[in-house]
Formats: sequence, C-alpha cells, structure tokens
Amino acid sequence: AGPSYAEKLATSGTITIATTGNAPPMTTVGTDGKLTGFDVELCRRIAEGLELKTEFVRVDFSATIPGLKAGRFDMICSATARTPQRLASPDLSMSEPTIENFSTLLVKAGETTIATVADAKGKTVGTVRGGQENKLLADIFGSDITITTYPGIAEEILDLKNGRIDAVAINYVTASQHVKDDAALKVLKPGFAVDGVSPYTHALIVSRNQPELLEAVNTELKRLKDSGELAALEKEWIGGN
Amino acid sequence: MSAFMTAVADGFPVFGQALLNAFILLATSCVLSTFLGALLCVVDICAHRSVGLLVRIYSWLAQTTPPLILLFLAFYGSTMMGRAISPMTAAIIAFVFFATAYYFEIFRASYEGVPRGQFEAARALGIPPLPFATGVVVPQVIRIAAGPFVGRTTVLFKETSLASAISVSEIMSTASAYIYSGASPLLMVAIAGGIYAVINIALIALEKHLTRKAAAA
Amino acid sequence: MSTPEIHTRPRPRSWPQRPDPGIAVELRDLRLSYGAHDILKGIDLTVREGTTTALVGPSGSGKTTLLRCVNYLATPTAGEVWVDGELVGREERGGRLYPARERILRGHRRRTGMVFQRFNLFANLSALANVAFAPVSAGLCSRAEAQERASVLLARVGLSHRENALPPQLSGGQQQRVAIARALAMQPKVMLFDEATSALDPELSREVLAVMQELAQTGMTMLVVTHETGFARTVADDIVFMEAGRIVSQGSPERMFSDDAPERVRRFLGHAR
Amino acid sequence: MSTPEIHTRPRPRSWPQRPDPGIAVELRDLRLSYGAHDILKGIDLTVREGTTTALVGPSGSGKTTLLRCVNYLATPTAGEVWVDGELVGREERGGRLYPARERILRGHRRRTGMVFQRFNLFANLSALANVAFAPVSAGLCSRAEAQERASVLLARVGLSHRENALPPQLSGGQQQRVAIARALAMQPKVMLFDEATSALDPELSREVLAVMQELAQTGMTMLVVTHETGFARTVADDIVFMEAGRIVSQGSPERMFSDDAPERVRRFLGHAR
Amino acid sequence: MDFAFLLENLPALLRAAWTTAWLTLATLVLSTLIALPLAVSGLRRETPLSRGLAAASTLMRSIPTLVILFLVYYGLPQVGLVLPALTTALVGLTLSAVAYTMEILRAGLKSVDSGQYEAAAALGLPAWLIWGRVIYPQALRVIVPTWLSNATLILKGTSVASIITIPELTAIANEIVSETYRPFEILLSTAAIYILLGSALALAARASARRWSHP
Ligand SMILES: Nc1ncnc2c1ncn2[C@@H]1O[C@H](COP(=O)(O)OP(=O)(O)OP(=O)(O)O)[C@@H](O)[C@H]1O
Ligand SMILES: Nc1ncnc2c1ncn2[C@@H]1O[C@H](COP(=O)(O)OP(=O)(O)OP(=O)(O)O)[C@@H](O)[C@H]1O
Ligand SMILES: [Mg+2]
Ligand SMILES: [Mg+2]
Repeated sequence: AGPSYAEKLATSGTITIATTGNAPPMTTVGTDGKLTGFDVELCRRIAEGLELKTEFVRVDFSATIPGLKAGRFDMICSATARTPQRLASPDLSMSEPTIENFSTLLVKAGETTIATVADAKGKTVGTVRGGQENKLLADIFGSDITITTYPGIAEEILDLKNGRIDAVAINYVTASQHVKDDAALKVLKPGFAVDGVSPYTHALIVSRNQPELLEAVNTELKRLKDSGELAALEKEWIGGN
Repeated sequence: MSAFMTAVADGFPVFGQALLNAFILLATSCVLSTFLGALLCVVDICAHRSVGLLVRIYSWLAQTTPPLILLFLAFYGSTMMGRAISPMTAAIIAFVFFATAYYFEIFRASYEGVPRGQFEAARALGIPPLPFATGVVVPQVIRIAAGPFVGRTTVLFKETSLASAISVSEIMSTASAYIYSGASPLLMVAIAGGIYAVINIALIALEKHLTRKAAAA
Repeated sequence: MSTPEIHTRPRPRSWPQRPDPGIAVELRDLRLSYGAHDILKGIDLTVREGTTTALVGPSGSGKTTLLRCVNYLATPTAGEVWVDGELVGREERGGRLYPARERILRGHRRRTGMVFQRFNLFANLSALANVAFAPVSAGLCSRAEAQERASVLLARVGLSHRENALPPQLSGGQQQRVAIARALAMQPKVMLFDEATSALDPELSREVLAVMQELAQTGMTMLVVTHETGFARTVADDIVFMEAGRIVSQGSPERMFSDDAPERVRRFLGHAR
Repeated sequence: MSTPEIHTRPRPRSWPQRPDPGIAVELRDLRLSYGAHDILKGIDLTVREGTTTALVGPSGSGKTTLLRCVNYLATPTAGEVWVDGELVGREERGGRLYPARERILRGHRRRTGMVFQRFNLFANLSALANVAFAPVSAGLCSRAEAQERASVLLARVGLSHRENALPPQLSGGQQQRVAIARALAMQPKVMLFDEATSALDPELSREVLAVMQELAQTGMTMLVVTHETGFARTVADDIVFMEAGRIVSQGSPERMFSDDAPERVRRFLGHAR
Repeated sequence: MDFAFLLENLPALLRAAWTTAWLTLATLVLSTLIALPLAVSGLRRETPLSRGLAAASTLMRSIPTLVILFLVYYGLPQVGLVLPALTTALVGLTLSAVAYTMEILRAGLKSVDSGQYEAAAALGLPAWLIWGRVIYPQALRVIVPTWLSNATLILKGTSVASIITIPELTAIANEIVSETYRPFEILLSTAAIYILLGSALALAARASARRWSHP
C-alpha cells in the first residue's frame, strides 16, 4: 500500500485519480484530449476543498482496482455504482452517494414494440460487460431474454442501429447523454425498479486502508451537497431530471 | 463530414501525442529487446545445455503469457515492491519482457541458417571466436533475420495498443476516446487502423528495399 | 623419394616422444570413436617435409575424419598427432600433459591449412577479404599488410582480376582457388586437402589441380584426400589406401599402380577410369 | 551404328512435322533465354532409338539446360522437342497448337526418365517407396503391383537387400541406383542422365556406370551428360560437344577421340584425366 | 490468494477458456488449411496470383486484427451485410492468421532442396502430390517451431474477439473483475490458463509433426 492520505498531503500535495474516460457524461475525454465529465469535475471540486492538486490517469476499468490496491491511485471516479457486492469488497471503500441513477432501456426512436422496460421480454438486449444490467436482466426475465454483452457503450449503440439487438440496457444518465446527441435514439422512463439494484446511486472509490481519505472525501461531499454546488454540477453535466 | 474535419483538426495534436507514445514504446522496447534477444542467443549458443533450457523456458513463458498480465505485473508489481515507476516505463519493461523472447527465437533460427561449413573453415584457420562472430557470422545472421525481424516488429507495433490498459495513451485508446466523446466509431477505428497499416507497410517496404540492396551489393 | 612401410612402432610410452626432424606430420596409433562406432582404428602415418601424400579409399573409410584429426577439428579418442615437431591438441602444464585449451589449439591449427570439398568460403566477404581475414583477426599482421599479401596470393592462384567478387559470383573452380589462397595466408607448414576437386567439372578441376601441383613443386608438405587417381599417380610421393578405419596399404605411386599392389588396391585404383 | 551430322534442316514450317520413325528424340532449333541471357542458341539434335548419346562440354555451356528442355522442366523460348514421335510441351486444340496444360505435360514427362547429379531421392520415403511412389500416384497400377515391380527394379540395380532403407542410410552409389530404378519404374522411352556419377567416389561411380552400361545394352535410348570420358568413349554411340549454348561438334567416339577431332574438342577431352 | 473466491469463479473462467480454446483451434486449423495451398503459389515462379497474395498478406499483417473485426462486425451492417458474431470472429481471426501462416509455410517450403521438386516433376507427378507428399513432409521440421510460436500469438490474439461480443477468456476475466473488484486472483489464474493452453498446443503440435513427417 502507498503512503497514507496524511503523508500524501504532507509530501506531494497531489491526489491521483483513475478514470476510464469512456462513460459520458460522467467521465469522458474532450477533443483536446483532456479528461472531463461530471465525476471528473466533482473530483476537482473535492480536491480543491481538500487543498490538493489533482492528477487524472486514464486507464482500463480492469486496471483501476489493482492500481488502487498498489497505491498507484488514491481514488477512482468512473461512474461506479454503489452495489452491495462492491460495498462488501475487502479492498476498497465507497464514498457516500454522489448522484442517483437507474437502469433502463435505450431503443431506436421509431421503436414501437418496446414501450416500457417490461416489453424487453423475448427480445435481444445489449449490455456492457461487467455492468450491473447483466444480472438485472437475468434476474427479471430469466431465460425469456437474449443478452449480448459488449465491451463498451459505443459498440452496443452501433449494433442497436445495425439491428442486431432490439434494445440496450443502460443507466439513465448515460442514455440521456446519447439521446441528446443522437435523434435516432430514445430512452425509456421509468426504468427498472428492483429493490437494492435500480434505482441506485453512484459513488467514488478509495482504498480500504485509507480511512482518513474516505472521511475527508465524505466531508467534502457533504459540504458540496449542502452548498448546492453538487446540484449545480449535476445540472451542468446531466440535466434537470 | 465537416464536423469530422474539425474533429480531425482538433484531434491532430492528441493523435500526434498518441503516435509519439506508441513510437517511443515501440522504439525503446524494440532496441532493448533486440539487444537482450541477441544476448540470450549468444548465451544459448555458448553456455551449457542447462542454461539453454532455462532460456527456452523463459522464452515459452514470455510468449504464452498474455501481454496484459505482464503490463499489470510491471505496473503494479513495481509499486508493491516499493518503487513506483511511470506507466511508460512499466509498459517498456513488459514489452521488453516478451519481445526479447520473440527476437531471441528469430536470431536463434537465423544463426542455425548460417552454413556450417564456414564454422569448420574458421576453426581450421585458427580464427578466434570474436572476430569470426563479428566479421562473418553476425553479418550473415542479420541478412537472414531481417525479414522475420521486421515481421515481428510490426506485431509489436500493433501490440502497443495494449499499453492503454495502464494509462499510456496510444493510437487505439485515443480513437476510443474520440468515440466516447461522440465521433463516429467506424470512422475512428478506420483511422486508427489506417495509421497502423501505413506505418507497418512502410516498415515492411523498407526491409524489402534494404534486403534487395544488400543482395545487389 | 621415400617409400615408408606400415609402421609397427612400440606403443607410445607415457611421455610422448618428438618425431625425427624432417617429419612434418606423424600420427601414432590414432583412434576415434563416435559412441560405440569406431571410425579410426589405430592409424600410424608419417609424412616427410616437402612431400605429398595422397589418401585414397572407398567412401566412409575415414579419410575425412583422419584429416580432421590432424588439425584437431575432430578430437581423437586416443593416440598422438605431431605436426612440425609439436604435439597437437595437448599442452604441458607443470610437467603433465593436458588437453589443449582453445587458445593453444588455435595456434596448433594455424600450422595446417585445410581446403574443403565444398569450399566453405565466408559468404559475406569478398575474395580478398576471405584471404585477408584470418591473419588480421589472429593478430598476425596489420590489415594493410594482410591485404597486400592476400593480393599476392590471389595472383598466385590466378585470380587477381576477381579480388572484389563475392563467393556466389565466382565459379566453383575460382571459389576453390580462393579457399586455397585463404589457407596459404596463414603460412601453414602442412596443407590438407579434402576432395578439393570433386565438386568441380573436369576443366575447373584441372585449374585447381594445377594450383595444387604447383604448390607441391614449391616444396609444400601436403596431405591430399582425392579420387583423382591421375593426380595421385603423377603428383603424390606416397599413396595411402584406407578402408574401414585402417590403413590397409601404403606405397609409392609406382608400386600402388603396379601389379605388385595388393588385390584390394588394384581393384580400387585399377578399374578407375 | 549411326554417325549423325550437325543438322542443317530447313526452318520448321508453320505446322511441325513428325520426325521419321526410329528417331527417339529430336530437337529442332531449340532456344532458351533467361531475360536477356541466351542459354541455348539454336540446338538441332537427333537421337536414334536404342542408342546412347553423350553430351560433354565445359561448365555453363548449357548441357543441363538442354536436358531439362527435353522433358520441359525448362520451357524453351523457341524450337521443337520431339520425344518418341510426340511434340513435347504442345497440345493441339481445334487445329491449332497451344502450350500444353499441366495434365498433358505430365503425360509427356512420363516418356522420359531423368537421373540427377545429386540423386534427389525423396528424403522422406524408403528406397522401395521412392521407386513405387510415382506409378501409384500417377494411377498406372495398384500399390501392390507397383511395389512388386519396384522390388524387381531394385533387384536389377543390385539393391534387393536395401529396400527399406531411407536415403540418408544409403551410400551415394546406392542412392543413385535407386534414382535410376525410380525413373525406370515409369517405363520411359528415353533416359536422361545429368552427371549421374560426378558426386561419387571412383568405386561407387563404377557401380552406377555399370548399371548405365547394362541399360544401354538392353536397348534403352539414353541421353547422358557426363564428365566420364571413359564412359563416353566405350558406351556412347555419339558424342556431342557443347560450348556456350551451341553444339560445336558431334561425332562417333572413334572420331571425337581421334586426332581428326576439332582442336577445341581435343583440348577438352584430351587433357581430361 | 483467496481460494474460496477463486473456486467460486473458476467455472465461469473455465467455460470462457473453453471458448478461447476452440476459437484458437478453429482459427489455427482453418488458417493452416487455407494457407497450405496458398503458400505454394509463387514459390517456383512469380505469377499475378502470387503477387496479389503477397500484397494482401502484407496488408493483413499490417492492420491490427481488432480493426478488421470491428469494421467487419459493426461496419458491414451499414451496407446491409449482417454477419453473426461467431462467423465474424472466425473470418477475421482466420484472415489475419492466414497471412502469417502463409509466410511461415513459405519459409519452410523454401528450405527443402529444389531438386526434390524437379525429380518429382520429371516423373510426371501432379503438383498437389509433389507438394503434399514430398515437399511438405520434409518442410515440417522447419515449419513446426515457427508455426508454434505463431500459434501462441493467435491464442493470445483471440482475446480481441471480445469486442464483437464473443465471451472468451479475457472478456470474462475482465467482467468478473469489474463485478467483484478482485483482480489479482482472476488475472493470475487467467494467465495460468493461457500458459496451460499454450503448452497443450505445443505438445499437440510436436506430436502431430512427428506423426506426419514420417508417413
Ligand atoms: N559426427 C559423426 N558422428 C557419427 N559418425 C560419423 C560422424 N562423422 C563421420 N561419421 C562416420 O564415420 C565414418 C567415416 O567418415 P568419413 O567422412 O571420414 O569417411 P570418408 O572416407 O571421408 O568418406 P567419403 O569418401 O564419403 O568422404 C562414416 O561411416 C561416417 O558415417
Ligand atoms: N534459372 C536460371 N536463371 C538464369 N540463368 C540460368 C538459370 N539456370 C541456368 N542458368 C545459366 O545458364 C547457363 C547454362 O547452365 P547449365 O546448368 O545448363 O550448364 P551446364 O552445361 O549444365 O554446366 P555444368 O557442367 O556446370 O552443370 C549458365 O551460365 C547458368 O548460369
Ligand atoms: Mg570424406
Ligand atoms: Mg549441369
């Protein structure tokens, strides 16, 4: 494990944050090559409050946890859901919730047979590998649904348009972002309602053995929430709903 | 289309950086691995059989272990041993680890391709090993190895795309960044593929040209 | 001209004894086995300075192996090899004999020049560089000197005009002549030829045989494995007939080509062309 | 025994004309170039059935190339090749001549058997399998029949005891005899030999020459490239001397080895061993 | 190492390993079968076909397989050609493997003395027999080691099939990692599985080479 939060503060004054940059609007890469997005900007605010400089590192999702464990990164912000399984992990701690979100379906704008999420029954639906929608769909529909797993959102949306799948199971925030950019898509609302799974909240992740950092981040989050800054950020990046 | 053109114009410096990273990774690991591969080859030829066996086991492990795992091991392993190295350094270490095995195999096979009669002749003339190696064997090994060497180097270049896993931004990950910020996925992947193709074809053509020139000389 | 007999000298005693002066090569009870396979089964042979000995015999009889033992390209299982008054492949340290280390062995090997059937020229070097390479890398002389000497040697084998040609650009006969010049560049005491002409057509072969004959006439000591009975007859001072790892018969060309020769030799040489 | 002259027949007319019966091989104005390099510069040659023609000449004169044209392993640039009354390498379709397709060419090639200097036995097959392989794969007979015939042929070249040996386990002379049996297995009309003995020592070479001589005596038509002047003299009916892609001189052994022979031929043959 | 955790996820990994294994095997078999005749083209003399093949091979070796798979799978539907993922994976992986395999086979075939071909041609044997029964068996000695080394590249290379939804080993490993956030056990056992698969491949290749080179 790397140096503790306190040591970090004392020595470099920089907090290193890992993100994937592939989940707009939460984390994304601008055309200038810089990382940005709701999660990223939120982290900047938190670091400001903690009087730390930030250094963002763009990595594959599978690389984030080993990096955290090895002390490469102090924090992960990558649109991660606060799931019970992750909360139980021995390696990491999740912060207090940042924003709310829920799983739903993204379909083509002209889609008529899927009007609500329940209509996914019997259809072919795309999910992202490792996302929570996988299990969600399996739990609700059992064998009455065909699930195709993609490496990323861009691929499943391409295939939705290609006609290989009928819908994409996806979180609402990300889906809205795509709908905003692309008139050929629409997102279903309300989404899935499954206790403890959807709706859910997002959170930031720090290592288990940095309790002071977790504490500090949570305090900052509370401050941002109370001052309305969080809501403003949310409005800027995610929109009013 | 014009949106695309702006995207390309905006993206040029970013792709430039990615290309530079890929090049640095390729060039450094290629140079180091060539050196180490040649060294291993010498060890394998000169040293005792049991050492040769070790070399072979290393070579086999380095070639079958997925590069991603090696990247992780180098990147996070170094931190755990209390010495954090930069992502680029870690990538270079991982690449050198498996590319050395690639090149070793090529050099070894090329060495076998040098006609044996010349070794006898050198011994019969009482030529010391070092001048014989540098003056006769190495030039011929280079000539035999040139083709396979460049072939494997193009593979190595394509594998640089894996380095993004440990935050070295390169061509493929830059393309996917654009995709996630709204560019057409097909277009961006095609552009990335185009970059790889152009550079690799240039490498292969260069090798063909040099070989032909050497043959004519 | 000498007509040596098959030697029946006493077993070598514990300390090897230098041959008489005037003996260029002496092999004593030379044996070589690969595993359980005996290739040379006790060879005794003496070659006087300035003479040419032709080694003939059927394929697989061990002629090449014998030649390779003379310069220790093959390591004998037992026996002694003397070249120019020195025991090849052994070195004395503290009053005892040990197998020679590579560095010493290289020195021994330089006393013999070897010419192979398949030329074995260094493929990446020009004719001149092939000849100059060994003396320079053995540190015998400077590069300039070596090249000058190489030039002279190439002229001697009639190849002044091809100094800069690479081996593939030379005919077989030319390649073999370069190989001879290359061996001569080390100023060996003895030249060993292993079927130096059998990869060549009669005309090219004659080119090379002429060079060899000239060498013999200038007093070079030569040990020649050959199928060219004509050459053996006219140039050699002795003919040694080998079969199955033994010297079966030995004598002057006059005797070996006469009706006095043993039946087996006559059968081998007599029918020959 | 015939003593053909150098042919000065009229240029072939538009439709090639079959040679007279009794002619096994006829080459008419045969030319071959590699790029700007002319290798064969107009060869006219007739070989009568049952005779042996020896092809001699310096290295690079085009002997091998000529032989390879007879079975179209090399494709002539111009001219005609007739073997056993058939125009090799051409086929007639709708009253016109075209280059023969592979299938037709294979049929033509089976009329000639070729024996190479370096034996070229199939390294992965036993002696028997080498001989039986082609007839079976060409569908000429069943495997059992082919093996039986192969056995007979191996006996004819004196190798009954080595049927199951792989090529590396055979001596050079044995390999070459297997190669001859392999060519005979296709029952060719003409046998082509390309320096079939020059990779062998005198004794092994004699084994092979004996087989060839026997073949000549049984009436096989043979075209033999050789450096063995002894063989050419005693076995051949005609000797053809080539130089620089042309037939320079041609005649019976008596004439070619006499003082009547052209100066160049005497120089080449006379000096030879 | 948490063995209980590993054990829990092992079945999923092994299922994925099975996919990887047969994808590798199918790619190897298909690409080798296709490359066998193609490698022969142009070896004895250059033809338009051989020049075309050489150009295609250079191109295929220059472009990452990932790009080929991506463009075929996600791009072709835009012009109306919708291929199933498995077909695409096999076609894409095979195409790029053919290019490499072809080069390897050619090098091996070139190492066989050309006299062997001539002798067979002089006997009037058809080309396929000459290549199949005479030249290839002798070339195996040279081909097998490089073929094997390339096979390990193909084994590792099948991981790109995940981008077109094939649930192979690397993809499933990543999936388990992102669900459980426990990378070490999973990634190390994944590496072990790859090494085992590679070794199995080596053993099989050696055994079959021994068998085929002595018919
Ligand atoms: N490295 C080796 N291992 C085992 N056996 C060998 C080795 N080298 C040679 N032999 C065997 O030693 C015997 C003698 O070989 P050698 O080459 O000396 O014969 P040769 O008289 O030169 O024959 P040729 O006229 O065919 O050149 C042969 O039976 C050969 O098979
Ligand atoms: N494939 C080829 N391409 C170019 N030139 C060739 C080719 N094959 C042969 N030649 C040239 O053709 C000429 C005649 O060669 P060929 O082998 O027929 O001579 P040869 O009389 O058989 O000589 P040797 O006695 O050395 O076997 C030589 O100059 C040779 O370099
Ligand atoms: Mg020999
Ligand atoms: Mg020839």
